[in-house]
Amino acid sequence: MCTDNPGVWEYIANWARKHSIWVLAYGTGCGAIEMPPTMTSRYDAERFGLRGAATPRQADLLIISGYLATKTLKRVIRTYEQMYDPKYVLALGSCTINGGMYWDSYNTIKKLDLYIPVDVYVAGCMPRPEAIIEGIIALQKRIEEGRAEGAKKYRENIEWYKKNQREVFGDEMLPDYTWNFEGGI
Amino acid sequence: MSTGMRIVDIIAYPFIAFLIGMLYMGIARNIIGRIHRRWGPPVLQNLIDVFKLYRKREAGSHGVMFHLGPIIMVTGVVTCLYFIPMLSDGRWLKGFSFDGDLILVTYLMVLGALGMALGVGQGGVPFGVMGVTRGLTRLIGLEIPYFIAIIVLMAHYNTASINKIIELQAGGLSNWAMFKVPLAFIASLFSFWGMMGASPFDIPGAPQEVASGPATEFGGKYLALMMSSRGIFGFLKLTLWVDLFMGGAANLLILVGKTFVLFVTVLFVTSVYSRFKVEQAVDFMWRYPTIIGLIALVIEMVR
Amino acid sequence: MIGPHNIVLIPVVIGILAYFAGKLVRPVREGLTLLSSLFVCYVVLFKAGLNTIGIYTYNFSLPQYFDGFRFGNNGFSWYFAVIIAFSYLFVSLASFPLVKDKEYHGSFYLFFNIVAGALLGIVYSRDLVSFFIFWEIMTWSSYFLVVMNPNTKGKTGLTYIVFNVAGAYAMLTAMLIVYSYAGSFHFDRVVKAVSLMTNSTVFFISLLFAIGFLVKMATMPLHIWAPDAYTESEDSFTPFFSGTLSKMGVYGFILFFGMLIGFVNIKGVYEIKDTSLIGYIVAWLGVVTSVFATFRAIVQDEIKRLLAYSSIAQVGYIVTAMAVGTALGVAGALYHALIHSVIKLLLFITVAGVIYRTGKNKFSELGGLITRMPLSYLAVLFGIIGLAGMPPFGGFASKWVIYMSLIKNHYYFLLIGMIVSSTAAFLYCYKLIYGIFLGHPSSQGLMEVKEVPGFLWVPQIVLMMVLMLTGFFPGYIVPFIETAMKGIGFSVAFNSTSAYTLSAALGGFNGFVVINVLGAIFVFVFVWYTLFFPKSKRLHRLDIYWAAETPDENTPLHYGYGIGAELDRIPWVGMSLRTHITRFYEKTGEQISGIASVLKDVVFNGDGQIYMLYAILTLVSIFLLMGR
Amino acid sequence: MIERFLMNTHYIVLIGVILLLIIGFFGALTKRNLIKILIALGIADTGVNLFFITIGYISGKTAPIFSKNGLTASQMVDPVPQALVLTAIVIGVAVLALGLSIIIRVYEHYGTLNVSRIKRMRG
Amino acid sequence: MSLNPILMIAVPLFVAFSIPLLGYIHKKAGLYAMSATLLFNTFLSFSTLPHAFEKPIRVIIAGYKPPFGINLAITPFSIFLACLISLMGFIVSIYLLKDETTETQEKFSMLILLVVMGATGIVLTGDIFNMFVFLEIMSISSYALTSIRKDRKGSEAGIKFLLVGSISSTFLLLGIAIIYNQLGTLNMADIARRFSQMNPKLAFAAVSFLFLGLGIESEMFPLNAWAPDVYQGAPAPVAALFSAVTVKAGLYAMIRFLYTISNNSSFIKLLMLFGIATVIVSELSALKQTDVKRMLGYSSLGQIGVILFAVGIGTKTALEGAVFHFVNHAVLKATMFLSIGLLAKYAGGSSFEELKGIGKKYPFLAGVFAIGALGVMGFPPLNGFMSKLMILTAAAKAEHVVLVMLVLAASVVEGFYYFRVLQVMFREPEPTRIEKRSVSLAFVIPLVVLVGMIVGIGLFPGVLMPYFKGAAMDILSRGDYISVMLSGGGAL
Repeated sequence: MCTDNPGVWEYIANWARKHSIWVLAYGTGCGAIEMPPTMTSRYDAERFGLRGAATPRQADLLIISGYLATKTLKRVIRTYEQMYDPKYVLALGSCTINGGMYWDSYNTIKKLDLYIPVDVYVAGCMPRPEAIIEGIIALQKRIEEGRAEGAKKYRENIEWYKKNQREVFGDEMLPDYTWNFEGGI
Repeated sequence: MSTGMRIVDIIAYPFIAFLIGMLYMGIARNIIGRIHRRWGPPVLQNLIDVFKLYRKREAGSHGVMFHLGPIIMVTGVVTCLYFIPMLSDGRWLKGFSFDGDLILVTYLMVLGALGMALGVGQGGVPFGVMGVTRGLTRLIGLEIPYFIAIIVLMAHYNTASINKIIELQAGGLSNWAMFKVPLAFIASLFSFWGMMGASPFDIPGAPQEVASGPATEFGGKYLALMMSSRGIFGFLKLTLWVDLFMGGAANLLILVGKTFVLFVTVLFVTSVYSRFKVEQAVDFMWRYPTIIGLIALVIEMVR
Repeated sequence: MIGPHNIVLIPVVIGILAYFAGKLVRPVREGLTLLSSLFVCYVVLFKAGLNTIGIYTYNFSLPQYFDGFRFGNNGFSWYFAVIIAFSYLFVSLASFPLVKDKEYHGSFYLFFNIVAGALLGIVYSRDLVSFFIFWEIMTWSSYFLVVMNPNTKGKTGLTYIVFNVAGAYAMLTAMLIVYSYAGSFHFDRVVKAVSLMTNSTVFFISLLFAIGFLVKMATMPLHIWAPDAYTESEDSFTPFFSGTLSKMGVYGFILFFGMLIGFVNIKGVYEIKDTSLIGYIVAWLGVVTSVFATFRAIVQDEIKRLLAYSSIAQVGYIVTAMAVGTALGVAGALYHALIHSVIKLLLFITVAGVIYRTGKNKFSELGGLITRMPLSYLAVLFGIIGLAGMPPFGGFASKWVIYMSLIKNHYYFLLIGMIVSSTAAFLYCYKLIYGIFLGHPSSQGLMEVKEVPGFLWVPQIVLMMVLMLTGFFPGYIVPFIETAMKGIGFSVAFNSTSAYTLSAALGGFNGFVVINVLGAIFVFVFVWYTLFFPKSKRLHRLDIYWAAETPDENTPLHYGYGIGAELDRIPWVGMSLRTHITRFYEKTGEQISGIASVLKDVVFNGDGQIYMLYAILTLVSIFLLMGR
Repeated sequence: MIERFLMNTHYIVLIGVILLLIIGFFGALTKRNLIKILIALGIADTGVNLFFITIGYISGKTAPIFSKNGLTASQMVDPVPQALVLTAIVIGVAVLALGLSIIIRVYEHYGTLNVSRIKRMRG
Repeated sequence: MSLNPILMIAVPLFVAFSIPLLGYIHKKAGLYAMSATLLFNTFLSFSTLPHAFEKPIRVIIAGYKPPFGINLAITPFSIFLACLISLMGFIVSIYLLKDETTETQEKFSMLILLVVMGATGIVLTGDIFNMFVFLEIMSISSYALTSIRKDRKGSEAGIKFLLVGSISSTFLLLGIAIIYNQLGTLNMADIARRFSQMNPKLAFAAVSFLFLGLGIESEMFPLNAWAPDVYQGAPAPVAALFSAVTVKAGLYAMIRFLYTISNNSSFIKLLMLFGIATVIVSELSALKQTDVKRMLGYSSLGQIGVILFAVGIGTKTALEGAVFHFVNHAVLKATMFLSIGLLAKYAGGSSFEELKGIGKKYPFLAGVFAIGALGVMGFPPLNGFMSKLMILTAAAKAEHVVLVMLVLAASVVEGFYYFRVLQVMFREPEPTRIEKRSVSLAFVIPLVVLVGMIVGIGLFPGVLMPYFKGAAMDILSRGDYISVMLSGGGAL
């Protein structure tokens, strides 16, 4: 029962991954305030199998909910690298798409995609809970079709991502033990 | 009851507990959702979660002991399960309960948690250690009312083997231990909620304070193992309480029925009360349940 | 022929020989000690015979007045002799590397051998005088071992000697009273004499004997000396100190209260809940000791002090079990005595090795040694499983017997007290293994540490085997316990049939099945997990969830040593941690020295004339008082 | 017995002995000066010697001088106590002499003879 | 029996007074003469020991048969003590050969001889006034010995000793005078025979005077205030001699007087109470001492208290224990004082500060001191244990359980302060200011012999047991003492 032969087994796995997404709600901007209504009674994202995850080790979905200062980006990258393989990123708000209203600010990130692979963008200067749930459903469809392979993408062109990150961080790079591993269990 | 059937019976033992346990947790999340006036996840949500975690492609480990931590936890829980008879007819689903007694079961319940703690230790996350310390300190509080209750039971039925206790409770509702030694049952209920991790007592794994405590550093397949062992553990405690206080179960259906009734009491407590601090939990446990238990003990000694 | 009577001399003579021979050739000391310990083990196991009730009167030119020493051996002394012999062997093995380059190398081997000889003497003596003589030799020779390493406080030694000598003299007074009734010191004559004593005398001598033995077992009001003495005694002697010396208190208590005075006689005096008043009080002392000592152990930062308090707590269980005087209780006490000395030997030897290698003895300075010292980790793991009384190993079996004895005889409140302390024991067990081996190394030096010296592996592995053996076959020890019990006249308590099971009054369990089930499941899950899942990545030490921050080399991550800090906030436990009985003893100490200095200055005030006045006054007082 | 005792010793001498003893001890206990104490002890000593002599005295008999011819044993007083007193006197003298030499030494060191101040060694 | 026991007194007397002459031949001749005579004395006493144990010997001097002439009454108890005294004297004399206090005064050896001769005289004499004379000789020479060093401490101790000593001699003389007045005789056996015929009031007065006088000599509680100062002030070998010899003579006189002569049970009971008081007071006051020699003085008083307590009990086993404790106390105290003397000499003083860490610098001497300390405390393998056990067993047999507990409590206190000293010596870091000097042989031999005796007696007490039994019988059997001394015995 090895893991990555496409066939039926993978289909079932994707079905399970679709229906149980554990969210690491990263309150990095104004979008964080939208997360509670989506999870609680009125919009109840738990119906879709969403559940808050306390640590990146347990999480599948990383929601970046707003502008990203370079300082916050370092934390986001470390968290992303600590998550395990089928991991997805949902970027809320226009600030993650093209810098939004901070398009000319000196210390915000203009395009999130340069630094970590993003699965679904939800535009809007802070999308409402319905829009977030819409984004999640889109994400679930991607997972079902098996196209939500952000982790593989990050692994394959790690140099490119690291080059972009080094441009932003300069010499204060993150330690690299979070992404390249020697063997052993 | 050929040996072949006996082997199937033994192998099926933990899986039955796993399924029912996961089912109960799913139902619990659904009911709590309904209490919050929202739909809540589907009943099989927990099973899906566990299956998803099993199919995670990556998992990190901090060393051999880290790798063995969850394994020992499952081992401890399943071993403890084997020493508690699910059905009281003595033929099916009785595990190895005839080889052990109540004190053995009490200590086996804690074995899993201690094994897990070793894994958490090597994980090196300070949150993990804090979670373990809170868990063990809470245990000091929980163990006392529970032990007083089982002392009363042992004194009342003058035996320590669970099967014999079930037999002595046969014959109708009136001579269940629940009614024979009601105060002891009430005292044990408090510690039951504590051990189930019901809300006022879910101190070790509190996500807000200690980032899910012991499970902080465990992801992927290890988390799956921990969730399934928590499911089995839930069901294990339910069957134990049913055996001790509600006269055991003749067949699986009665078992599910009785355990579900007991499980509902946990729900009421979880959804209403907010979390205790550790010292509040221990102080609470040593105050009311212990006094109730002692009263039961005195009544027992007088008789 | 070598027998119980002259086995005592072997270690003592060899100790003295080793001391002087060692001045010429240093390693002679190790060789001789090893030789003597092996020889003692051989004699104890085979030569002395299981229940040869031989009495070797040994009139070595003593004044006819004492009509001779008497030595003998029966199941009961054999049981304790085996504990002594093997711990003597293991501790001497462990001490070779640890004491090799210390400057008190010679005197260590001298006093260590003398103590071992004295213990054998105690166990084999069959009359009160030889019992007392070897008890005193044990006291003063262990005193020198306590004060041996220079960085200990002087006060420790003095507190140790005052308590133990006072306890020994309490015992001596009781022996003399018994002698004045019995006319002889031999055990058989004493047993006859005790039955004709009046109730109040029986109560008085059992009180004095109780004091003598409780001091040795460090039970609560008399335990002041124990934590400091265990912590500050020479590292390689502490296993022997806490593992075996405290068992002499157990041996004495059972021997005197079981056989000589007899529980039935004491019960006749004042009876409460069908046991003797003294027994009941001592049982409660045992429980109080174990509860207080366990909570005190949790908050310690020094490794050896934690283990010291844990020894006091564990011996507290033994005291409770045997004090109530029931057959099953005494059996439980004997079983737990064996298990406790095995565990304490294992833990203290390993800790001594760790301290020897790292040079640090505090949890806050250690951590993360599991990768460097795997065998020691395993040893401590086995040790804490035994200490906490967890099922797979022998620790559970002995605790189970003690619980069963308390339930069977309806001492429920004693049992509840014991449960509080045995549950709290999990905390200090976890702290012990976490503080040293798990978590993060507190300093860089810990990463280059080597495994404990080779000599320590032998005791560690053998003791681990013993723990597993008692786990696999809990009933294996039962026949030896029963012969021991018959040796002091107790009826048989167990009704377990085979070596696999252990069953007594209310229930029983099959250790073999427990371990097999555990093993089977473990293997199954381990195989399933290691083969059928993607290999997990080896994460870096600092690659931990740190709220998205990046911890570097010197962020303090080894939080575990703070376990127990939260106990202060728990009302009852906090109060127990704050009360100190040492204040009471310090005050009495000041009182006595106050009287002493007043007396000294008043009576001997240096003025010649006053001395003459004393003479005249005495004359006048003699005339007045005696004159009429 | 008392009559025999009183009969052959003069009443006065007995009172003298008691007086001497009282003076001696009174002096030894109250006087501060070391030399005075020694003198007082000497007085007590002579008191005892006097007592010893009076014991041996038989009224109407003379001193026991054997060399004098014509003196029979019956006329002599009991000679034994007198012999003893001789040795006692010698001892008294020896003690006195030794005491005085030690007092000189004490005076050199302490500069005073007041006994209440010679107590460096106490407690 | 070739030599007449009287030589035990005559030879030392003769040599003592010829020593100043020997001084001219060779400066050290006096010392060698002294130890030679003491050796002769030991040899003579040990040779007469077996004979005396068969039958007490009565030595007639100058032809006058008792009860008229002065004669020696050599009973088992007295000859045993004579052996002990001469042996101890000889051992201390070997020590003195090299001790520097003797270089300055050649009179030193004469005084030592006089003390030993006086003690032997007390022990052997059968005449009460003769005992008084010997007592005085011994006291005067010990006053002189105490202040031999002419330093402040010595002279202060000497003067105090002299004052209290002269009071004791006054009362002794008074007591003897009354006895002579009533019974007309000075021979002990004769007095013992007719003691009951005395006028009860005067008998009581005589007994109390003598009790007081001898009490001062045998360091009983209210009367022993002078002892600590003397033990501290006198040079160490002299202190060793006092504790081993002079106190023994005083105790012998007390026992002989109370048991054989007056046989007054109420005073024996009083002696027991005073014994207990001595033990408690001296052990307690030793607790707060800062000077080791003074502390040893108090501990010596404590041990004597135990002996008095044992004598006071009066049963046969108690007396055996007392005699055994005589021997142990003499041996132990001699070892302790000699070793502390040397340690103090090398460390420049005997207080705790000066002796810090001396154990590391002089391991042999400190080791001997430690063995002595363990012996005094009564730890089993050494000799102190057996005698203390015998005494306590006898006390328990005689229903004095409370007193037994008091003695044991006192020995706990004793354990405390001895181990405190040992810790000061062995555990403190090595003192830099003291340089290691080699210990000369004359010091080592006596210490080795004494340690040998401690361990020997400790391991094989049975060897001396018959002598203790004989001595105890002798004390108790008043009747045949009288009969032997008066009627016949080994006429010599």
